Amino acid sequence: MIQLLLVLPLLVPLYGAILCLFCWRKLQVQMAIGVVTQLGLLTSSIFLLQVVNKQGIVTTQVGNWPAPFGITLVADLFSCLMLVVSAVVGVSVFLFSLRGLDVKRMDFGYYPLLLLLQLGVSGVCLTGDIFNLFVWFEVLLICCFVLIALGGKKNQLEGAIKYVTINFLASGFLLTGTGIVYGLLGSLNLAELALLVRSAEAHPSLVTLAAMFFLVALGIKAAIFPLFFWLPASYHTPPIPISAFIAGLITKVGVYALVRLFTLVFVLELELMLPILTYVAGFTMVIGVLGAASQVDFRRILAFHIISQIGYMIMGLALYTPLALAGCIYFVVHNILVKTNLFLISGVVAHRHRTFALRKLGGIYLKQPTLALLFIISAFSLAGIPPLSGFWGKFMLAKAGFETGSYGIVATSLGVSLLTIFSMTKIWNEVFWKKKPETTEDEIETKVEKYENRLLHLPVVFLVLFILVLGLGAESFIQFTLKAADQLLNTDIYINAVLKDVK
Amino acid sequence: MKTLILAVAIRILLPLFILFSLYILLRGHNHPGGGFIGGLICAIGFIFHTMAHGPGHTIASFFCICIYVQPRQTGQNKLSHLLRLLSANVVNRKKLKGNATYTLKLLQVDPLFIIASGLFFAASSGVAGLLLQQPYMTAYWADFYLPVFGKPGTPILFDFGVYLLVLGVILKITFVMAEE
Amino acid sequence: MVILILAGILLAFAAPQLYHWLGKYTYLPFTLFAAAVFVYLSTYVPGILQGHTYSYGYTWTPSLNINIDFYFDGLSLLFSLLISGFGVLIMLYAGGYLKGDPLLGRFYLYLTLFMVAMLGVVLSANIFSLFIFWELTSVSSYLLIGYKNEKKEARDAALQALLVTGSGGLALMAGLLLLGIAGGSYSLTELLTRGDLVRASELYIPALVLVLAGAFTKSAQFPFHFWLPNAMEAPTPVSAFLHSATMVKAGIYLLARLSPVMGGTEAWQYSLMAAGGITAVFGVFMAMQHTDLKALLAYTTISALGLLVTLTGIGAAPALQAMLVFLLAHALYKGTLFLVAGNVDHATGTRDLNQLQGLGKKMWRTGAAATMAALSMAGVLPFFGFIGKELLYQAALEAEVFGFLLLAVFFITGMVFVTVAFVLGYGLFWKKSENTTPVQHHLPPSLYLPPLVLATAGLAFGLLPGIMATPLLQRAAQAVLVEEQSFKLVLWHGFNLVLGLSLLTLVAGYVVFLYSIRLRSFAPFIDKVHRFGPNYLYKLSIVGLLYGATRITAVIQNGYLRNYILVIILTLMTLVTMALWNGEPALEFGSRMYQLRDVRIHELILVLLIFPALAFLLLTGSRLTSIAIMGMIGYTAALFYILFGAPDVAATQLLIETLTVVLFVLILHKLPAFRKLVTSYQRIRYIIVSAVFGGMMTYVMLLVKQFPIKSELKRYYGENGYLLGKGHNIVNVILVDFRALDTLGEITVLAVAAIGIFAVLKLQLGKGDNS
Amino acid sequence: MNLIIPVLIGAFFGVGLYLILHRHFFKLILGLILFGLATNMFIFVIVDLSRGSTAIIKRENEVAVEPFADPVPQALLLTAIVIGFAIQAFAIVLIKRVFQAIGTNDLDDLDKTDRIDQYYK
Repeated sequence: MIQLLLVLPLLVPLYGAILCLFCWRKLQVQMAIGVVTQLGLLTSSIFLLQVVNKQGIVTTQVGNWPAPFGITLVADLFSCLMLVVSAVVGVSVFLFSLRGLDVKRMDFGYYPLLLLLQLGVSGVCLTGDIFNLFVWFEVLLICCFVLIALGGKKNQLEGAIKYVTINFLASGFLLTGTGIVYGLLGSLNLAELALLVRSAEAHPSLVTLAAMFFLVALGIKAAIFPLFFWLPASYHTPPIPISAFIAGLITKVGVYALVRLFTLVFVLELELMLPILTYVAGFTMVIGVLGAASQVDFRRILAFHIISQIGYMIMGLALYTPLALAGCIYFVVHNILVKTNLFLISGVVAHRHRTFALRKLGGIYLKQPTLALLFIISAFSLAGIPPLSGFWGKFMLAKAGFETGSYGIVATSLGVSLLTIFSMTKIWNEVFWKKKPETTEDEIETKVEKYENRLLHLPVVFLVLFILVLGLGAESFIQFTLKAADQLLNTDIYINAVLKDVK
Repeated sequence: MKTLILAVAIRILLPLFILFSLYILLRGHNHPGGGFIGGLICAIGFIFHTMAHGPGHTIASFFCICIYVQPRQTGQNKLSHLLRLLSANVVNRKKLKGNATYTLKLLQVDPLFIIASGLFFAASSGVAGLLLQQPYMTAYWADFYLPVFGKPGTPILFDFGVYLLVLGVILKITFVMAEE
Repeated sequence: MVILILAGILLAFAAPQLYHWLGKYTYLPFTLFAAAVFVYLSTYVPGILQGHTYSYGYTWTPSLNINIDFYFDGLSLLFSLLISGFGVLIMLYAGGYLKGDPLLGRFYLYLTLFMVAMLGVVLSANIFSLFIFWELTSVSSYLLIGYKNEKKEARDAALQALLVTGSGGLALMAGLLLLGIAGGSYSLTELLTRGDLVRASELYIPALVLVLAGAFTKSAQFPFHFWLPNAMEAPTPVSAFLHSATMVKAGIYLLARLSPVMGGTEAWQYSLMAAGGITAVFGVFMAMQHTDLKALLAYTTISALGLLVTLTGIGAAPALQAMLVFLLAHALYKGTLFLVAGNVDHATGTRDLNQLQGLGKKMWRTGAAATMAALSMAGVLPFFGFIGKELLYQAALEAEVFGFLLLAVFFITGMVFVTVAFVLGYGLFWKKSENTTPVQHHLPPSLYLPPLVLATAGLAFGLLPGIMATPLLQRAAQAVLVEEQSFKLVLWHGFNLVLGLSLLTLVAGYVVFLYSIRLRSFAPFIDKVHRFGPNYLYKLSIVGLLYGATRITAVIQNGYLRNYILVIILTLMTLVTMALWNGEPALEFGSRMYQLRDVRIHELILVLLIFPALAFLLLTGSRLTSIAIMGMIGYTAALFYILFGAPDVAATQLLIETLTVVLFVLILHKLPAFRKLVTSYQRIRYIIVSAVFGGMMTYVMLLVKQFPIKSELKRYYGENGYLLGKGHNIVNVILVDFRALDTLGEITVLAVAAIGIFAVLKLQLGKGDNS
Repeated sequence: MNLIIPVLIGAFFGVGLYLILHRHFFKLILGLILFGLATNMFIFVIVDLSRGSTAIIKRENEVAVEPFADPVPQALLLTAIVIGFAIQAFAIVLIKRVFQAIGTNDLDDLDKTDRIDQYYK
């Protein structure tokens, strides 16, 4: 049963994609397959989450080879949460793209690519093997490459070049890091590596050396300072469903991998790593939010904001207490939902007004009050206004920071959250409150377009519901994250769960 | 590069390429080789063919299936129509030549389908384990040897999937590039 | 209580729909709701008066110790009654004031949300549920100030208010966190008993500073006051409700609430007295300069808030009593005056004092309310304001420190209050003048009743202080001081020093009033000075922030891929250096020299071939040559793989290299010839970086190779490759069996690449095809 | 060899990086390929190299007899090579498309997506 549940998050999108490939020319069928797949993925991840919540960490040895020799799939609470959230985001992006994407792009494999991207995400979250992690990252990345370039418009291609080059280097470093780890420790299984690293024979400085390669490689993927350049260059170029999905999810997968590796394997010389991470977190926050403040394009503001929010997650990792890690996990989940939603909202706006430029937009407050409400909930949630979801993450991090006496980073994080409010209200001001400039032509809305617009609201409402639940009913979720953080820090649980057959 | 020599040579060489690639695929479990290399070799054969004859010709001669179709008659439901077509094409194919009620139709096999089936075989080779309450991709081997083929087992199926996929991928890329 | 709050939130979000249904009667459900809250809260009065306190707990987020707990004592009840009572009147008033406005539904949404949040602030027994409601008041205030959303001034003022109170809110959050750590609890009831513990903690001073920052921004203390006058962009009911009677007093409430916990130290006293004193004097000074009715009221409000903070800072019993009495009195008369200003604005279309005169005939009801409120403000005998002022002076006279200074502050503010009272209560309505301002329309009862009610309340409290005010205020003071209080408010204290001071204030105020026009001529000068005040600094910092952000971003995100890569590589090199710096196992090159001899001749030839190839690759200008060299390097790599026992890898490398070359040749004719794009300076820089990077990778490799690998994997695969994996070629067995999942991922990547190449080449959307 | 090959791979890394840092599209691709090759060889070389012996169990044996080459890096390497190839192929095509669409071969001309828009134009 568990063996099935653990591979379902991989098999469901994989088979969905295969079926979509078989039905290459029939878009309607692809859509139907997509819907079924997304719902299947969501259900199976929720089941898995329940099982893990009840039984603790579960594992399956792919190919039935005992632990360090085959590839192990491991699900703990953190990875399950990631799976569930990515499935939720997948459902909503999928709903959005049914009406929010041009047919030409769909004709060229949008749906199978989306599903394979989800396969990559599931793979990264579930794998318990360091090389397999690399492989799934590549699956996820090449899907991103193609999706970003899909359509071949000028700025898409420009963005894609930077994205591809920098991420190619990142993959190279990831591979190099894996090589060093294997060369030093002679194993690839994360649990066994965790054991070996803690043994007396490991050389701390060499393990840290490998950790640095992973820090840079995964840092590029997670868009931390000073490695984030590809993100603002590319995330705002593809059509909205694509940028919403990638922007919402992919950087956080990088954060996931960082958290996983730096709590499980690279735990030596923490007195060197944690200050580095703290500085990285601080700079990431500040530079990201400043970048967002400087932009005057709906999507670009959101894109730069991703970086700043990544800073908070790294801060959670850098503080390295259960509460801080719980805050980090909470932040990851919250941010995936909120960010995707904000991107989708920008898509709804642009669907009607055909632009993302702040100066050309306006007057939505009066014309589309529902959208305004949906936006302000998400925006204030991102800015961490209580009791919306962003607040809890911020609160947990700040509390953890004070408890460990890291006043500087807490002050930075609070200051950054003020600037977040500033740039979110900038969007609110310009897009919603401001009168629409008369220079731009008024959009003519046919009945069909009105209907389409309604449909586009659906996924946004869906995500806002999650955001509200996450904020108002924070308790059960915070318990989850605390438990997940506990699992992360008590590596013995993980090691025993994976290597139980060996001993 | 449409030279006569290559054009003639490739007509003879292509079957050899395909056979050789299958051989590489099957020996892969015991000797250097395997699905990936086999698929590449097979694809290289087709690449030569494309270079010699152009992608249109390659597609027409290897990636098209001729089927006989017949418009659906009134009162005939979809399934029985399909079954009828199937039987016409598979069982009675030879007799249909010149039959006026059937028309010939070319069905192009996009390399994407090869890719998809390759992925399908590779992914499905592991499902057997799941069905038998074992972890995904648990290997199952037959108890007997086949000549040439060796011992059949799910890993061979997996390798076959890889073979197909690589073939499809290279073909797809080649055709697209050649059409440019 | 939680039901009421939830009902309020539901009602708030139903507001737009209700407006849709009810039209101009929309005010009804909201007024009724506020009244219901008021009545509900009133039921607690008898119990509280007998000295009971009530607390209700609802668990919400116990893992973080954040719960929705309510605590009813004198202080919270006083505030909550004030809020809900005002709420009734404002809800009624807004219905008339904004009649026919298309956004009225949303207005009620925000207003109700605000009222609920405000009740939450004063009733919370958990400092973080207090904080959550506190932030909600900021947000709803933001939305209310920006109510006229198409006006730029309104939007800017809203943003300013949000940023100032928001930053205060963040400081408060940090402060409360520290307080929670110092006191070991988030529960207010527990913290109230742990004042000594908190004050002794080393976190006390930072916590104090942060909490004060929160309270001061909210209560518009100097130098954070500037948002409040700008916030007058909001519709008048909002100004009356939020920005004079309730929200700005949240800061005062917080200070009063925490005074048993954090108060009593010198830091507390001095900072409060200083901030409050400066604000009080500054406020009245600025008030004198303005002729806009609402600005005038806003600055006097700031001044009054300053007085309240000062009184809280003094901390002695008489001062706190005075604080509570003055707070109530101020709320009553300032609320009235704001509503009066709104009525004047509504009826005449202007708020400029210079254009307004002789309104008394047409708007006598409003005028009557204004006069009563003005009398209270001036502190004239039968009104409640008089008692407030008496107590104020009393508190100053009994203060332990700075008594004289305080007296001066109180006197100056009192004097200007009298002047303003004259301006509003007399000048506007009853002063004889030739040309009266035309009144465009008559006011409906919903507009004149609320100010009348408030003004009358001010009179009633003044006339019957013992019945109306004393008991509750007594309990409230008890809550602040944590000891039994018995004070009695009486209207008449007899002839004493305080009365003399009161009279003197009145006279002085009248004199100032007579010369007020002349005093106002200072305004341009003051304006000039004030232009460089905090408001200017705020604008400067916003502009500076935007400018700085743009500059920094333009430098960091400069669009040049090579710079990005350079930064990434340098980061990696720095990090690796940090990891290896002083690290224990360093490279022992000397002892491994013998390995140099371990080279076979054909290997050496291969190596020696590659170096010139690399050099040639760098130097060549021909594309075809470079492709050929690339191919050659690839094939050499394949040879290496064969030499070191990896035939599968070699075959794959060989085939892939071939394919790459083919691919290259296919696209080669599409790309133009090389151009020299890099300057020689850049070239040198790149060469250095590349050489160091290459060297670093070599070093890393040698360092790692220094330790023999102890791989269990190799042994296991060697033993079981055939027995369990049924294959002689271990590599293949690993690929299709041991680690088949990797291969599955790998072929997925291939498939996606094929789709990608297909899509990129075939799908070329033009400008017109937008999503 | 254990000393010389790392130097060689270091050279690959260095030259690859140097080519990537150039602004020309073509050199960028060359650099990427070389960089990929370097990382691949890195994995292969990081363990002990063994001459002449492969990771194939001899017909007559049931288990592999030392010395045999470590099969793990080889398997990893195969996966990495294929993945690298897929990405390189995509990159090559992408760069060709960029050149077609934008008409430049200078990477410095591609700074439009990073440029901050002016609010008022």
